[in-house]
Amino acid sequence: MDLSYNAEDEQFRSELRGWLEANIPREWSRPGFWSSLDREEAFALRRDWEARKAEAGWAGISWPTEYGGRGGTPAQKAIYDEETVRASVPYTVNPLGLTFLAPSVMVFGTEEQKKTIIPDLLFNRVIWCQGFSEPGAGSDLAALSTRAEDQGDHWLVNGQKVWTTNAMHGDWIFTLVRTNPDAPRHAGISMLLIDMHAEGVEARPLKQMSGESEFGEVFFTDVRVPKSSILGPVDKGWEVAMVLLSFERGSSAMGQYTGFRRELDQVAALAKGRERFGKPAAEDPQLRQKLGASLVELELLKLHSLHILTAVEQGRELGFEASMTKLQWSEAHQDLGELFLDVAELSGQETTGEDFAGLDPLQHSALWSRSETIWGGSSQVQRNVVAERVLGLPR
Amino acid sequence: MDLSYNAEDEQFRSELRGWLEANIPREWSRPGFWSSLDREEAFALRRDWEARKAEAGWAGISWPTEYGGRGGTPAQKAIYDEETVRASVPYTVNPLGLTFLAPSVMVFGTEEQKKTIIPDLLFNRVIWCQGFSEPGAGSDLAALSTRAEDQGDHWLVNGQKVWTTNAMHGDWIFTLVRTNPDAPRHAGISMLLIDMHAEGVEARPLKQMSGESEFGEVFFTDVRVPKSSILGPVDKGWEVAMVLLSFERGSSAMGQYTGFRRELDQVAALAKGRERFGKPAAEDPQLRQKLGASLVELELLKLHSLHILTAVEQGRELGFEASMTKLQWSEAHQDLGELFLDVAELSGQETTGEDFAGLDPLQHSALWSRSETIWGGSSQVQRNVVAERVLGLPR
Amino acid sequence: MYFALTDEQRDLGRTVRDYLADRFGPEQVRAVYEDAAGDGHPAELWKACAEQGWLAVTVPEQYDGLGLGLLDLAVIARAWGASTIPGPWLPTVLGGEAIRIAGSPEQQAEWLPKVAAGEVVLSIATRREGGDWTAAGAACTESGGTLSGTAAQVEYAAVADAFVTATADGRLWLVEAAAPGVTVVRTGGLDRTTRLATVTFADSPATLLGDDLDSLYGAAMVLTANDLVGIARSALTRTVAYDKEREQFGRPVGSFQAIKHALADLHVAVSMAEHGALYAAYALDSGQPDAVQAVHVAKSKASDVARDATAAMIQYLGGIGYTWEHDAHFAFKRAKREEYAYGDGAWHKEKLAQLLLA
Amino acid sequence: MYFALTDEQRDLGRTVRDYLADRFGPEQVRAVYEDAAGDGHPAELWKACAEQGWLAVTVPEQYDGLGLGLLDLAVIARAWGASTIPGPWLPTVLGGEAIRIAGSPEQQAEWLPKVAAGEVVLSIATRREGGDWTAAGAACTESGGTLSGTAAQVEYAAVADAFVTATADGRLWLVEAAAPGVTVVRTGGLDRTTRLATVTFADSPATLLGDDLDSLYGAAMVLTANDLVGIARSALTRTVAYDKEREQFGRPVGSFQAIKHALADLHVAVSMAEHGALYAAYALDSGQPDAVQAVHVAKSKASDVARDATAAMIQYLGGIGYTWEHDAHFAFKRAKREEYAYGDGAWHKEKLAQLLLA
Repeated sequence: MDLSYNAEDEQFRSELRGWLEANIPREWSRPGFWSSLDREEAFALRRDWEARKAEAGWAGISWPTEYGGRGGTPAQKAIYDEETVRASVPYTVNPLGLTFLAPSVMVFGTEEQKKTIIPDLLFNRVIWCQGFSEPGAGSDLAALSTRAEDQGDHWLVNGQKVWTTNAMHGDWIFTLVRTNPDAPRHAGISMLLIDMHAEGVEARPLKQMSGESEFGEVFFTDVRVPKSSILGPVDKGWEVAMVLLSFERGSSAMGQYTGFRRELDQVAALAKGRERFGKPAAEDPQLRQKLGASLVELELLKLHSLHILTAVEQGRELGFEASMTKLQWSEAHQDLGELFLDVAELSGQETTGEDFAGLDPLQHSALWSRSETIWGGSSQVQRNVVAERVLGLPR
Repeated sequence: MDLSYNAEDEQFRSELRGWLEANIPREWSRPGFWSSLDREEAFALRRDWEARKAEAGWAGISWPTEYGGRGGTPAQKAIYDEETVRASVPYTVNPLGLTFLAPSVMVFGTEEQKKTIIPDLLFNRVIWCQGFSEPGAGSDLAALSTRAEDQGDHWLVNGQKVWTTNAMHGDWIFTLVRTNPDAPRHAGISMLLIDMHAEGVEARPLKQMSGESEFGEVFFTDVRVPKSSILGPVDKGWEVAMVLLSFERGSSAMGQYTGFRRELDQVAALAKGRERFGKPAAEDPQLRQKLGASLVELELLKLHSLHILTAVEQGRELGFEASMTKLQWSEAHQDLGELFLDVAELSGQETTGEDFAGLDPLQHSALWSRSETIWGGSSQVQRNVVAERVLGLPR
Repeated sequence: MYFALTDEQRDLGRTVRDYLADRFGPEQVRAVYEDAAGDGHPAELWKACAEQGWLAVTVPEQYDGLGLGLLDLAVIARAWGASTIPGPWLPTVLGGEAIRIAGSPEQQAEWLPKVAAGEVVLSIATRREGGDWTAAGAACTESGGTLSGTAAQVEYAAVADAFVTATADGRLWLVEAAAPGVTVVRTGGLDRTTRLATVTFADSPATLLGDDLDSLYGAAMVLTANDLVGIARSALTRTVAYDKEREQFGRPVGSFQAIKHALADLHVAVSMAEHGALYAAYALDSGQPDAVQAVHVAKSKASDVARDATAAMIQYLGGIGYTWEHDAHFAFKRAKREEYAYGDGAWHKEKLAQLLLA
Repeated sequence: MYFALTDEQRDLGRTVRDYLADRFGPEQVRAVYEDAAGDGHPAELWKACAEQGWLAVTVPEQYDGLGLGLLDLAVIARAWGASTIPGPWLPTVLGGEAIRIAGSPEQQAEWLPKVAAGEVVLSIATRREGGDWTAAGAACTESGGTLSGTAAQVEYAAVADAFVTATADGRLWLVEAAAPGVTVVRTGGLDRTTRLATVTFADSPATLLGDDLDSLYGAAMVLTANDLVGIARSALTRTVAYDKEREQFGRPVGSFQAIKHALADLHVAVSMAEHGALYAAYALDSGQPDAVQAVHVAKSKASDVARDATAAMIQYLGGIGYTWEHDAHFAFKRAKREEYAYGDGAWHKEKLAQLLLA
């Protein structure tokens, strides 16, 4: 075991840190800055920032240089995740495109697709959505019913997608559609790439219980999609999707760790500052236990990330450890949300603002964390995966 | 709601209390008395006591008078359970016979069976075992494979039973056996009554992790059982067993409550007396939380018992509430066992006696409570019952 | 000996539920919910409360009340929780209880008929932010018959006609909203089925009621516990119903054993919490020797189980339960707020430890 | 950057496991277990420990040791836990660590070669019953170079040649078992894979080692954590294996989703505990700035997960796991004892809260 990074990686870290310090507007780390902006304003700011960052060479960290990436090591990617969160860089506006689509295009894409899609992602010129879930197909993705009919020179797409991140900002969407309704469930599915500005595509915001609309719905009504706008072979979309989703597998959770750890520090600070029964809440032994427990789970998440990173660097087969990572971070984050609410107690139930709907970032996080054990494979689905694929328990 | 008992019930309570005070040897409530006896000695003492109690009319509290019972109300049965535990009366040596067999004989028995079996149970002259579980048939009782072949004038029984309470003291055993191996799983089973002193019956103690042998195994090798020694019709043993097990359903858990509540008081006293980090363990906020939590669950068990009792008195259909009762008491008792170990900490890990195997009653209880979520329908089986039979969730 | 509601109490519960189903269903709740700036005090519902006698339950008959007990109020509170009903019913009833418990005959004669008739809205303003709201840190200090201090998270303060508040010696006081020096500043709430405000008293003239803060809190804890078990039972029932129908992988979601077992455990826990919430009301009504213990048992279990049942509802409804359009979050957020109101599970368990170790 | 054992460490682990599988399997463990009156110190196993260098791991090379680190010891401790191995390996190694950390060169030269060669058995006798074993309440008081006091739950005291004990100022002392005033009274233990005793010192001559009780406890916590994760992993593996085979209702028990999910959660928790236990050893070895935090994380998680995994084993093996004849209770009871040894989960979480809130 040796947790020191090599000289090259440390060099990478120090260059990145220097660039971030020089380029991140100071006001970004001011508490409340981001929540003071309206959603559209914030989105535009984040989008521009990412383009600038890419121009300076700080994008596609682990992508091969032939695609314009930096060709960095997994360790550098982890350093990048850590440093950007630490520097209060806002989360990417293009997570689905960057994490899932780009590497999939590298594997399955035509030359044309590689040439257009990847650079646009690198410089954040096109925001991609993912169109997988449907009202009748959540955990059971293969139950999807959005149809694409072969009309000779184009596909005619009808159906509805739901839980679409960035639906209202999306330019394009990679979508699973049923191209052969007579085939068995997992066959007859294809992965289409659809221009969200095309006729017949309608995106609607989907309001969550936080009052925000992180997700949306996308409706397809007689949308004409060029035959070439498909990723991978016709009717092989399920296989493409499985490979696509596997790109999450090797990704470390260092970013989540760094972010959640900062939240824990904020909760600890709140506990010190907030009086309860005439004493600081931080002196409440029950809250102390929960603070300690949260620290345990987050530090273990960090170690798990290092373990994943090591496995990737050593070229070992990762298997289904992504399910373990997801369980660990999503459940730990949900517990952290509860802890915040316990510390804030009744006053944490108050909201602010003219419309009485203003949420503190930790309030928002506590509510949002309730969705994290559902999307991207619910905790129940992840436990099935761990039980069957890792432990080998019978189906 | 009115939790006062009526005058007749209160009269019953005061008579019982008076009789118990006059008749229970004082030394029985001395701490450590029971654990100071060897197992056989203790058993003999308990057996004699029950006979004396029956002679004084304090047996078969809720049995009809025609069978020699007192014909008491459910409330009187609950009072009886409460008062006997409170008075440190040891638990009956004949639980299976009294709770399950006696009422079943009243329903299914021949006149001859009623005339012999019930009085012997009332006066504790015959100790009954239950022969249901087998090595291959635990939660899945219907998988049993002990066979009884029809030899014209008798059944020839071969097979093995396990988890048999009182196996080493049993005189007779009511046993599920397969009388028709070609019938479907639940058909072709009969309930035989077998003399454990008969040739070919061998009982062996089964040592538990506590070092005690509360359970045993019973082996049948070419045992000849008279054709008349059957409860209910041939091949209808499954139905007989279901009715038999249902007699637990209406039984209140007042006895468990009273016993566990006393254990909790003992744990609380231990916490006050035991120093930890230079202060009484009772000042440890984590232990206080657990003490409070245990009190919550035990008091709710008591209320649940009153609820069951009310339903029985009002003649309401109980359904599958016995599964809820079992889950509540067995899980609460297991948590109480853990709480004791937490309070006692490392010193609670020490044992005493010349053979270094002597267990404190609370140590024994903590270990024993691990079996309580397994026998009599594991917690998993009970949750299935609650989910399917009470909530109506699909199988 | 019977541990159950009387037929009359069952009828009362049915009447309340029937009314709500007919006249104040999910749509009406949602209307209040969406109107965050509104007062959260639907006039029609209030009128019904008055007409049906739901504000008069524990008001003595001589003051135009029904002269019933906390157990009857508990029946209403459960129905209220089950349907996440907004409005100042609970704080008004509690205000009335304060006057009934601690007030003089004159004060009772002045206020209780108005409470019973729905002519006044009352609220409880005893909690000082960060203070020991149960006693020493109560909201106000007294000086020559006037009170000063600040109470936080006061329910429906903006529509209240008078506040019950307390001083550190455990005495209860009544301050009219229109009195000099009373300032009400609304805040929002995650749980929009209620309305919150901070109430400041500055040398405000006050009427002394008497010195039984503990009894008031006993009633508040019991009724909140009953609201919570109403929420919990309703959340469980809705989850079971949804999971029976919702199919994934070709079978109902509710046929998956991991979900079944979680729901079974919740059913046991909710049933126990129901027992506890009812018994605590009975115990206070009839002065049982274990009444204090019963209150702590009830609020502890109800707080924990409502949190767990509503969280399970969000999880086992899948994404739909997390949307604004679905009502699941009404229950989730109401349970969360009430978990902390009048002491959370940990607080009550500590109190129980004190009793056990005494 | 790599977070993994080295090939050499993996080889070490394999060697230990192979040896145990061949020469000290379940039968040998059971023999010790059944012989409650015996000393629990199998000669052949001890000889192997000496021959294989398992007692010499952290002993510096100049004292005939291997000069390796805590992480290498952790590899052995995990194997020890996995097979619930009896004998005084751990207390002897810890005694050696006390001398290595706090002793003078002369003391090291005198004792460490004997530790490495298996010529002495040492034990840690720092815990006063009910006292604050971490410091102020340590077992002994000193007077003119002699120690007096009583240490509870001392492992393998009856076969120890010398004890490491502590005074309230945090200084560590060495007392030979044969010294005047030393009394060893054996007690039994629920966990028969170790042996316990109460050790009393009465004006017993002692040698001062130095003042690093905290470092000794750091090593003790880390090695106990590794023993615990060994237990936990082994319990989980055995449960999974049994539930794959055991059929009820015509299908393997392990195909029931409620059990699958419980085992999946345990797999995640055990894996995390493994990370934590290894990292803590590395952090102490290499003096990482978060080493103290790492130790508390490791022992907290390991304590909790070993308790949960062994309890799950009892439950999911069904009745068989509750019998004396099955080995499941060896692991269950060892996990329970070690949960409390050197601080349980709650104790370590409180320490972590102190760090977080500092």
